Amino acid sequence: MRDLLLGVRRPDDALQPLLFALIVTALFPLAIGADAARLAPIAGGVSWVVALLAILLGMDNVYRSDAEDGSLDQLLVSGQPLAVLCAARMLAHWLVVGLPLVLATPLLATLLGLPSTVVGVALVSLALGTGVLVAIGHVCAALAVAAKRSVILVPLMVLPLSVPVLIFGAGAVQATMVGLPATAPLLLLGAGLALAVPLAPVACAAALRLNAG
Amino acid sequence: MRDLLLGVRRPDDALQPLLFALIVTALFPLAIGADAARLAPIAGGVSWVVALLAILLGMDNVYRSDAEDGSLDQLLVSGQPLAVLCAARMLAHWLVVGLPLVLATPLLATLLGLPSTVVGVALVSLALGTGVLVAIGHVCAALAVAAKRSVILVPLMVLPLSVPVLIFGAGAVQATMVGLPATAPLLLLGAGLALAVPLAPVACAAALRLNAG
Amino acid sequence: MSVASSPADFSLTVRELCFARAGERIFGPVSFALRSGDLCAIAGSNGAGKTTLLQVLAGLLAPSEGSFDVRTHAQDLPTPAYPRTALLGHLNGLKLDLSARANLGFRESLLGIDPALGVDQALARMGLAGYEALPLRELSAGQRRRVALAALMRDHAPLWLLDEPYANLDAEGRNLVASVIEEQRQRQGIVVITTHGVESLPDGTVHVRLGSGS
Amino acid sequence: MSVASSPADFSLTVRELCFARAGERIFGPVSFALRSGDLCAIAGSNGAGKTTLLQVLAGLLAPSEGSFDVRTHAQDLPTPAYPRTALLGHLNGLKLDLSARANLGFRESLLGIDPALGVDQALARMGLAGYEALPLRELSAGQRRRVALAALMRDHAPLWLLDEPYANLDAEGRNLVASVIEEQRQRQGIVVITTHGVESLPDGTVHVRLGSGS
Amino acid sequence: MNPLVKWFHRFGSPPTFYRWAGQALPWLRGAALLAGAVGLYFGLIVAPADYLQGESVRILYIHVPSAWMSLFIYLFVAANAFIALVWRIRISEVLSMAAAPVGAMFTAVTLATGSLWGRPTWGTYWQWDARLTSELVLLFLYLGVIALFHAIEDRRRAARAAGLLALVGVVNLPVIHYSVRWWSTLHQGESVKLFGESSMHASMLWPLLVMALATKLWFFASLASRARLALLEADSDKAWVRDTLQPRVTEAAPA
Ligand code: HEM
Ligand SMILES: Nc1ncnc2c1ncn2[C@@H]1O[C@H](COP(=O)(O)OP(=O)(O)OP(=O)(O)O)[C@@H](O)[C@H]1O
Ligand SMILES: Nc1ncnc2c1ncn2[C@@H]1O[C@H](COP(=O)(O)OP(=O)(O)OP(=O)(O)O)[C@@H](O)[C@H]1O
Ligand SMILES: [Mg+2]
Ligand SMILES: [Mg+2]
Repeated sequence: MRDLLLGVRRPDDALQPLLFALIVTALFPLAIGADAARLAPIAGGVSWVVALLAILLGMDNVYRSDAEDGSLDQLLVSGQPLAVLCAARMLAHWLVVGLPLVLATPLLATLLGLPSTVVGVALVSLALGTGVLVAIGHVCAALAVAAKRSVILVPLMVLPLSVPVLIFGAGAVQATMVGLPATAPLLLLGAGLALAVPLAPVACAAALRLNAG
Repeated sequence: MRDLLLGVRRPDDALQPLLFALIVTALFPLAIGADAARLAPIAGGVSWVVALLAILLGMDNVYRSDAEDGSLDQLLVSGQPLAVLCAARMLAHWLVVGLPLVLATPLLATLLGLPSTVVGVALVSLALGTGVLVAIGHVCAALAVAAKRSVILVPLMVLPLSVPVLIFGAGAVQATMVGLPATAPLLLLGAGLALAVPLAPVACAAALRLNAG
Repeated sequence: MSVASSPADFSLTVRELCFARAGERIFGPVSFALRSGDLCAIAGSNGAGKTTLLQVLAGLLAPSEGSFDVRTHAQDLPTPAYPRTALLGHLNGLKLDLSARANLGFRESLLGIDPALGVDQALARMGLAGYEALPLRELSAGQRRRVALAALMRDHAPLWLLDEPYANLDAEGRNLVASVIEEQRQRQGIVVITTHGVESLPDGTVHVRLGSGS
Repeated sequence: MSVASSPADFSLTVRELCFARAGERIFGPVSFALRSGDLCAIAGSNGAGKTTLLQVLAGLLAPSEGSFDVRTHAQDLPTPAYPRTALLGHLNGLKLDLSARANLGFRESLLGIDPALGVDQALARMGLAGYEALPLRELSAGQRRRVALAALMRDHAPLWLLDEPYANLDAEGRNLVASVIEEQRQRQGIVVITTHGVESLPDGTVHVRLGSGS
Repeated sequence: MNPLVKWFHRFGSPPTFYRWAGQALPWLRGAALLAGAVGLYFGLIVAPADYLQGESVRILYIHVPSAWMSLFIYLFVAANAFIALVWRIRISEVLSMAAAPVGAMFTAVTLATGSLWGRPTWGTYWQWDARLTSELVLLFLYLGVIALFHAIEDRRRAARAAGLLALVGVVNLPVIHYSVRWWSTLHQGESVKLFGESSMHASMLWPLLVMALATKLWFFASLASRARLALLEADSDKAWVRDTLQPRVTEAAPA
């Protein structure tokens, strides 16, 4: 299983998603203006959108590259439960893309002037939410494997599905900023993750079998 | 030449970047709150960031897919001037991704509550700026063609280089919003495009030759 | 249920098997029966459905008509449980960014077996000593195919499905394929290959010909 | 400068050619000379550098030592100007998402020539009548190779470089390759192929053997 | 042949460079340490504390030399990349790629010391000011070049591709600087300027200059050792590497 995880991506890739998140975050002050009074209120929302986009980038290739070099067939005939393989893939993806984003939250928050009282909630909401987003992304990527190569197709499938995640996640941050409790949206995100963890791998496996051959 | 353009992507792909831009734009009111007073001032910047990300999506594959199926070698041995082929590619990419984004500006602006007086400037700045961004993206994609597959590499190369485009582009919109003239940034964007049009194809061709074989 | 393994321990029976895409028949009906140690060569023109037949036998595609089954009576054959198949397709199923060693390690962890033959040993058998650590992108077409064969060699699945295993290989490589196939047969495995009839196959090979593609 | 085309009109001369990557020699030194109408078969084990040699001759890689040149004296040979080469690699250089027809059309506009042979005619010659409009993703391995051959057939470049042109093809397909090569030679073109020595080549073929990869 | 190219071919052949760099290395290191010690002693202990900023002003002696180096090294990388691409000179490929990580390091140090300094003086770690933003983008440019260099397996090809990117970046560098300045003046006045160069007192200026010299020496020392390593690694199967390493082994054996 360790090899399975390592086989997917190399550890030195792990810094790159972090950098990506940083650069994309830096785009907003550049585009919107450095005015702290204008940045701070939108900082929570922006870091959520950034996380979503960072996860989306390259989601298209998660299974497609396997299909194109024949590795997918090898996974399918390996006799291993496909859902377990899919779950390992998701975990690996989250460790490489999701976790760095979560860990970078304090830094990003500072860059955007997010009040330090909110950073904790932002961190928790991102930790839960990125998990759900990776799960959604993998299911969509598996579904898209048979489609002809088109880069945008997967984002188009994922984005609408991730709207609730975004609303609860960014909502939790906004709520804390105006002094409201963020428990409800965080609980909902947690529930989403609890649902996604068992269901997404199964859905993913089913989608891959559907597209095989 | 017509076939060259069409050969790259199919026309029905053109709708997808548009949809992507629409959905991502729609995410902002969801993440930040639909408060018009809060949205309107950032609308110009947001539509610029969205345009940049939409162009970035799949940039990685512009030349890599050619390298992986052997088409790149065919381009190289065709005896045609490679820079001209690269220029045709860029034009095709801009027609398929840039142009729809430009045409959709009024719609996106409405979604974000951008004042209608600014839409004209936003349109012109996007028309000029997306051209430069496509050019930068192609050069970076060509440079990365022999690299290991990595989701983030090309964005990591493109984003720092696109900072000026973003600043001038979003700056032009912001300036108009506060009643200042936007001629200077638009002229600078135009100058950037005028530089990119002859130079980028040559750089792109050099990068491809560097990585051939 | 018997403990001793005899040549009849294991069998693949294909009965009137057909496959159709969108109502159009790709191949079939085809019938044949194989037992432990058999080698079967599927011939047929380009587009006759050889690759498709292998994909059906591998369980990647569901047959449209007819059926096939893989049966075993022995218990002392190598793990894992039947009827897992090993597949070598037109595509090698390898990651070009990873080294041969990493690819074989990944395949090993995927199959969850611990073969007697080490990774570097298998690669050396395939004539790839010294190339273990290079990314496959830097190997030649035939060398990549050899990496795929090294991975196959370590996979003791009872049923091997090999799609043009001799393609892209030099004379020495083709001999290696023949000997690897022979070893699988010695182990009482079944081997099904597709061929365009250029290489000479051992006596006793079961020949199956698919009609030309519609 | 002469107007009539004679067999000596066009020549490829390779002198002590070597190619090295990161200081390590991949092949060479190799020397040979070919003239209009010649067929040259490069043999050598997997990793000997056959593909690399073709890439050097195609101008994709620069030779490390030695040189080669392509010379012509005739003026009545088909456009475009010398010394353009046509390359058929291990990879077909085709877009799987596009149909055979679209792929050939694209290649035509890339080369800027207007061959006498139509797209559908060329595909029909390659036995692909009825498959013109399907995306290549839905064709078999051999059918895809045939599409690449159809594209090649319409390319009247004087120098053809074919990397294992017989791979993945059935007997009929291999005959087609042989006849396409023969036509190119009739047109006074030069053909360089790589081979693993399984197919029989016509008399008069110039044989070049590369030493085994280090 | 161009005399410059001739010079590069003579002194840039790997064995020659390896030998020269090896001989220069201890001197460069020693000089860097000496200058660094002197600079820091006068900067941190002798020079007066600022009457406005107190002791925090002493970050200056790290921050400003690093900032200068971050820009200088980028130019060095780009200049070598240019030479490597135009005249295909191998030693320039090696030098430009050996310098890039050092430059990224100085850039990171500039950002870190700057933001540590910003806390007591501006009251915030970060501000989207023109100079700060362009330094951040410079870091990203460096990282992009390094990432590309490491993503391509063939070392020479990697160096040339990354060098081309660095060149594109150098075209962009002034544009970034001015665009950011232009952009930030649109919304707010020029950010706090604590002192211009002219207003700096001599007692502060000369330790600063000594530190600038120290960082430069240190850069060349680290460049020499990194380039030597890169050459050894790339040519590990070449005769000159065996000849270079062999005597040392036999020397060491009897001792
Ligand atoms: C993260 C924050 C900061 C960054 C990225 C940064 C970056 C830079 C850069 C790039 C330079 C070199 C400019 C050139 O030579 O053209 C520089 C110089 C300088 N910085 Fe900073 N800086 C930061 C914070 C600060 C702070 C907080 C102070 C003092 C309060 C400061 C004081 C100076 C001074 C005195 C110079 C040299 C004067 C000059 O060359 O004009 N910096 N800084
Ligand atoms: N992109 C590359 N980078 C580094 N080394 C390479 C690259 N491509 C090939 N090689 C090496 O060059 C040697 C020759 O490769 P080449 O593909 O020319 O062999 P070949 O004779 O065509 O073999 P085959 O019969 O397997 O096709 C091989 O040892 C291979 O490892
Ligand atoms: N993914 C697919 N979708 C639709 N049709 C397909 C697909 N793959 C193959 N076909 C069709 O099925 C037929 C059989 O293809 P298959 O790949 O099995 O042939 P094959 O016998 O392996 O040929 P080859 O000798 O060229 O490898 C072909 O006519 C092909 O057009
Ligand atoms: Mg087949
Ligand atoms: Mg080859």
